[in-house]
Amino acid sequence: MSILVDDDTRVVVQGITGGEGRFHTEQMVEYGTNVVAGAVPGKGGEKVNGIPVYDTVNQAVEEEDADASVVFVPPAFAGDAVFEALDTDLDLVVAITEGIPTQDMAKVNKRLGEVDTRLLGPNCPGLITPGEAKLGILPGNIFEAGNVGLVSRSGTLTYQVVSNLTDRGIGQTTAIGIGGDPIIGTSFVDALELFEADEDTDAVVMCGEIGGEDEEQAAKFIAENMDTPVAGFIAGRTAPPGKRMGHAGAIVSGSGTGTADSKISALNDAGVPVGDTPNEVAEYVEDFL
Amino acid sequence: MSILVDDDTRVVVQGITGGEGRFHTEQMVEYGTNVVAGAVPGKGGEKVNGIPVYDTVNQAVEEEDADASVVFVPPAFAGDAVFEALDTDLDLVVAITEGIPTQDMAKVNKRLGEVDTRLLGPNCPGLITPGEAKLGILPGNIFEAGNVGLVSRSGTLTYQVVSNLTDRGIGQTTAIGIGGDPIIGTSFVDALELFEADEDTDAVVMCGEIGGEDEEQAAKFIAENMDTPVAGFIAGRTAPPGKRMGHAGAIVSGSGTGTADSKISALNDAGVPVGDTPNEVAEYVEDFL
Amino acid sequence: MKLHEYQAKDIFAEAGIPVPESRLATSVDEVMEAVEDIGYPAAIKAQVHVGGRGKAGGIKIATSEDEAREAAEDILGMDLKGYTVEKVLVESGVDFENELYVGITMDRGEGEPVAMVSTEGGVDIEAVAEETPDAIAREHIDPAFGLHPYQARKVVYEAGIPRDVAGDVASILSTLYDLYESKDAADIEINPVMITSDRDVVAADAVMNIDSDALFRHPDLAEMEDEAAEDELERKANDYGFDYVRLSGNVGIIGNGAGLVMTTLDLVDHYGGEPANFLDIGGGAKAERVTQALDMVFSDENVDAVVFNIFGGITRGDEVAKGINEALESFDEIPKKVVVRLAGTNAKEGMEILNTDLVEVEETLEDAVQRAVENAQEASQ
Amino acid sequence: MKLHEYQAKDIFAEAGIPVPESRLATSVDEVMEAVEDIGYPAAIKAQVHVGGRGKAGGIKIATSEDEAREAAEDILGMDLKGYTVEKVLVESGVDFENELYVGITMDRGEGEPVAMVSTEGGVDIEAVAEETPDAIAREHIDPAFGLHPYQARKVVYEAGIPRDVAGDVASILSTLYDLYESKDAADIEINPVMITSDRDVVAADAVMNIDSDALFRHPDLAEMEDEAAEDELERKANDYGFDYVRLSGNVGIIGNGAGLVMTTLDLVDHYGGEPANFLDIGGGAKAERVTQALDMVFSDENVDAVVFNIFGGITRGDEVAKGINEALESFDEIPKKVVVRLAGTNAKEGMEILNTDLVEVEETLEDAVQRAVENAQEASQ
Repeated sequence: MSILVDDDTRVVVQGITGGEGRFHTEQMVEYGTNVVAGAVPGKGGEKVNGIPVYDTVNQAVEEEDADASVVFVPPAFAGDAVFEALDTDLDLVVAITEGIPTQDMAKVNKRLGEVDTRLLGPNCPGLITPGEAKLGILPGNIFEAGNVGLVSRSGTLTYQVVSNLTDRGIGQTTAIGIGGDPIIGTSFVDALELFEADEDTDAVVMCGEIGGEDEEQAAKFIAENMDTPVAGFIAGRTAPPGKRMGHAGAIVSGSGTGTADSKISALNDAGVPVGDTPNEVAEYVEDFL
Repeated sequence: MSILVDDDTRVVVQGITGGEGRFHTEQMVEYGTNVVAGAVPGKGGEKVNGIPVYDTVNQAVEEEDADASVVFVPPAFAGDAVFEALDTDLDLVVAITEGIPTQDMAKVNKRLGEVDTRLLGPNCPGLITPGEAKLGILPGNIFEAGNVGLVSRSGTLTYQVVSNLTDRGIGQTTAIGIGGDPIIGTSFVDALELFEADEDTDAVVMCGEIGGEDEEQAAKFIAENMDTPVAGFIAGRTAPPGKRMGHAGAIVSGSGTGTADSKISALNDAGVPVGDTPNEVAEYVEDFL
Repeated sequence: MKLHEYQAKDIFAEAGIPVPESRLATSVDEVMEAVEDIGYPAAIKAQVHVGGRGKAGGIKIATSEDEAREAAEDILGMDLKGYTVEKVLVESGVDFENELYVGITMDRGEGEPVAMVSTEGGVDIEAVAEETPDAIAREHIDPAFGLHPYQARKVVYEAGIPRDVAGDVASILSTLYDLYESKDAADIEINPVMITSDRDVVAADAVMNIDSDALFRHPDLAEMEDEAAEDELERKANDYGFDYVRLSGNVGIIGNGAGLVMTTLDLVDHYGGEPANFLDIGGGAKAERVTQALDMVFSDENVDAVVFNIFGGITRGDEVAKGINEALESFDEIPKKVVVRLAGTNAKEGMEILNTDLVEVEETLEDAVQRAVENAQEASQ
Repeated sequence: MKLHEYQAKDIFAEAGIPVPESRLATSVDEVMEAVEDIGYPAAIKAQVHVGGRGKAGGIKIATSEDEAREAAEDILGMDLKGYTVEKVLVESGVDFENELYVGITMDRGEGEPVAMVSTEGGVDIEAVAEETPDAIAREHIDPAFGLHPYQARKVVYEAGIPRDVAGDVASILSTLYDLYESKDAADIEINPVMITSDRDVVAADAVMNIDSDALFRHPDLAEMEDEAAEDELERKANDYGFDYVRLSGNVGIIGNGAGLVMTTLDLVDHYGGEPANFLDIGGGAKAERVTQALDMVFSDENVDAVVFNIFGGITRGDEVAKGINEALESFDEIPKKVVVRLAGTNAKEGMEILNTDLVEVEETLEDAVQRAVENAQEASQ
């Protein structure tokens, strides 16, 4: 079992004719993902890797009965592409694109409150249900099917933790990168809720980082609503206050919230052990199982 | 009994310091309406007729625990005033103002879908529960408490029909002018639904006019959902096609819908007798009771 | 408020929508100068607020000097559905392969704007809408967000616009929406958008109506208002700011509130009379407005009798009565019999003030209308 | 991307927000010319991207020629928290009665902008926010509708702004939101808005940071970017377009992805070392980027050893390995020991390509970091 995607998920790739879109479509198909269509304005009627391309997402969804889309559209047009995807019957939209202007995302965020479609990202690696489907850019070969859910704000950190798990023979139900931007569609809490409801997920790993208060909210959610055990990791313990490190999330304001300490102690208070190294997180998970 | 307003309703008047606002506040108070506050930016702390004025609707609602507002703000600022009222805990906002730009109202309409507050109008005479309260500009003296609900797109036509009813000794539970603008907050169907649910309303009069399809929709609603008998009137039978007569609603497109004939036959098909004169409508109502 | 084609095209061109080269001309000489600049073929197009100008002979294509002169002489000064043509637009003829329709208007049922695109341009789009509604693709626009670029593309592809010009047409549609919103348009449309043999897109016509209620935000557009109306009386009503429509009968009608005035018309008809006009003096009318309204109906030579029907809400019966008295006292002899019916706010006070030497008074609407119809019948005999 | 006060004030002034008269000066002579025009008192204000300029001595008020010259000499060329002052704004001194705060920023928790107004202007607003949060009135803004006029009034009245200037302050706030939206600002604020003895409102300071991701929409603003950074290495990182932060340790760190690089820093600390920097080469880095990244850490004289940690998703291990080889082959002697750890996409291919004469290779993150920490300890002895 898994959450959000499996081998039945029918996927549209928005921006399939671009370099990234084309490369990762190949990778996704190779992994076994059921990519049924592409959508690129003006490219309707073409084919990429034998996959039919449509001018609009709507056409792609209607003609190919798609459930989810992955957005590889350049940042200047990505906000519009996400809006387009939200204006269809898709269940899930995964926005990989990095660098979407924040105010574009604020408008997308408003729209999300009006529709039933879920957005993952932007500026995220996507998600994978090992052995079934991956939507995004995660390197499929490091994942293995299993019983641990994983949710993370950072792409490469996810891979690191997954490889520590896989090395110990611990597989994953689904791994989700929620993205590190200021405004994202799916939060830690959203993902944890899904894992809690998934019968096959026996433990969850949550990789947070400094900045924002999402980890603190997640800790609250875990304490109040979760039976499934959770192990945590927080990146940025040594980041000096006031310095912006990479994506917008990773900034410490200098005040009490958003620091590594506040996140770690919130998680500990919720009964979540937080590893000092990614490997230590894998050890905690091993102990859970 | 009544719908929407009664003598407990606590009313804020937006634009209370203007000529219209001041005059009609006096009239409303004289009628017995419980006007508890005014709201005019920059006039906070003043009093009109002994009624305290606040700078914002929010302050007025919080300080005076108001339930409803009446908007007498000039058209250039009225859209903003309605937005302001919708951003509070008010149950009902009555917009009297005529001439609000249509695109301002389209935005208000979008907002209405996001809040629980009901809007009546704009460009409407308001509503009255005879003997209890009136919110708007209707001449109180022609109404009488009773058991007939009245809903109308036109102000003065409402008064005409009411006087025909009152002359026959038939009083009203509540009379509502929904306004003749292209975009309004409360439709015929909304008002009919409220009257149908009101135990004390034994019959309803609905005064429509040419243009739009609201009367056709109302006919459908009546046929499907109403036990309370309804009598109708449609103004504009003799209006030549393509001519705009007064407010935006009153235009016949020349096509099949929106004409007096299409409305009258839709109503007749729904079992609603439609009078040739306002007096005939009153006769139908007399027969119902 | 309607803009002329040439005014709308100026606005479109400034916003970046391609339009043909053109000049405005008010005389045959100016037309000839313009065609000399622009070359042949040239279209000579009457600038009047009338639909179906082409069919009515208001648009001619000239391929030579003689034809241009003939067209200019024919069109300038002609009567087009009641309007005298005083201006023509002289425009470079476009060599086109396809004609499309794009437009945006308010869908009052939904309370939001709707964009419409069709490959059936260059014809009466309302006829298309009625006969083959599927030939027009529609996309509703959330007024808070505006028209998203993807929506412009979506409706263009749905309409079946050829792929090689789809991007250009979508871009025109986006610009139209920007104008629709920024200029408070009620309707905005291009019919046709022409696709040339070079696969360029050109706005061959331009319709733009502005929401009159929003003109206060657009003084530049308000200045463009051309009050040339079908009828001198309607022009006068414009000056006075009345909602007025002239009709063919002989019973003059004055009232307050569109619904009540329409009802009065209906009753005139019901009692066997024929309405001469619709005249709504609006809410809160004071004495002066009443005088102006009486001036309007008395100026209409078709009118044989008048019914004055006021039900006061904002409008006060005593003010109306004062106005009626003032207006009528200025006459040596009252030109047409006036029946007055006052009800509602201060109606009693009004009735007391009314000079019954000058007017007839009735208490009910039905009686007032019947009496006016009788008066008209007597006067016309 | 940060704008200087003088740049933000130009934008504010153009949008109609009142600002004091001012001139930009880059020399003492220019300052003296400016004060002659502007008169006394005049404020001489360092234009550097540093908060708390006033306390740090970067702002002085001159009431005479002597004071102006002294201030100019003091401030121009001074070092302000690591930045050299090259420009000053010479501004007419405002005689004020009150100082207010107004600002707009993105509330990431809510995913929408928030407007903030306080009567406690002229001080560190973040301290106010922490100590007396109720002293700041807040109003969230629906990004689809923008800031409604009533909201500007509401937050201004809630903040307790004196009624006689409330309308003016609300109007400034509305203009600020227009700028926030139209210029894709990340933050925009005026601290303080001064109320003069004539009860005029004036923007005495101006802060405007632009969302770097949106600069493609604003080429005019992109041109204003002042790359004056604290540190030569950070300037270099800007040129290369890296996310780079210089720290105080001696272990140079290169990695891909902010989370993983931060984790590498944390592990360096965990194993007893001290990180010299944060350097994220981003997703999909090719050989050239890797060379630039190595150039960065080698240029840092504090660095004694380097750890290179790549977990490939988009980034391909073989490309990274190629870059490492190329960069290191150009040296006669490798300046600092480099430990490389490659994992993920094409990691195997990368490991095979790597020239192990030039670098040390480790398979796990923990081992790689530990080895680099040891290398650094050895090198620094």
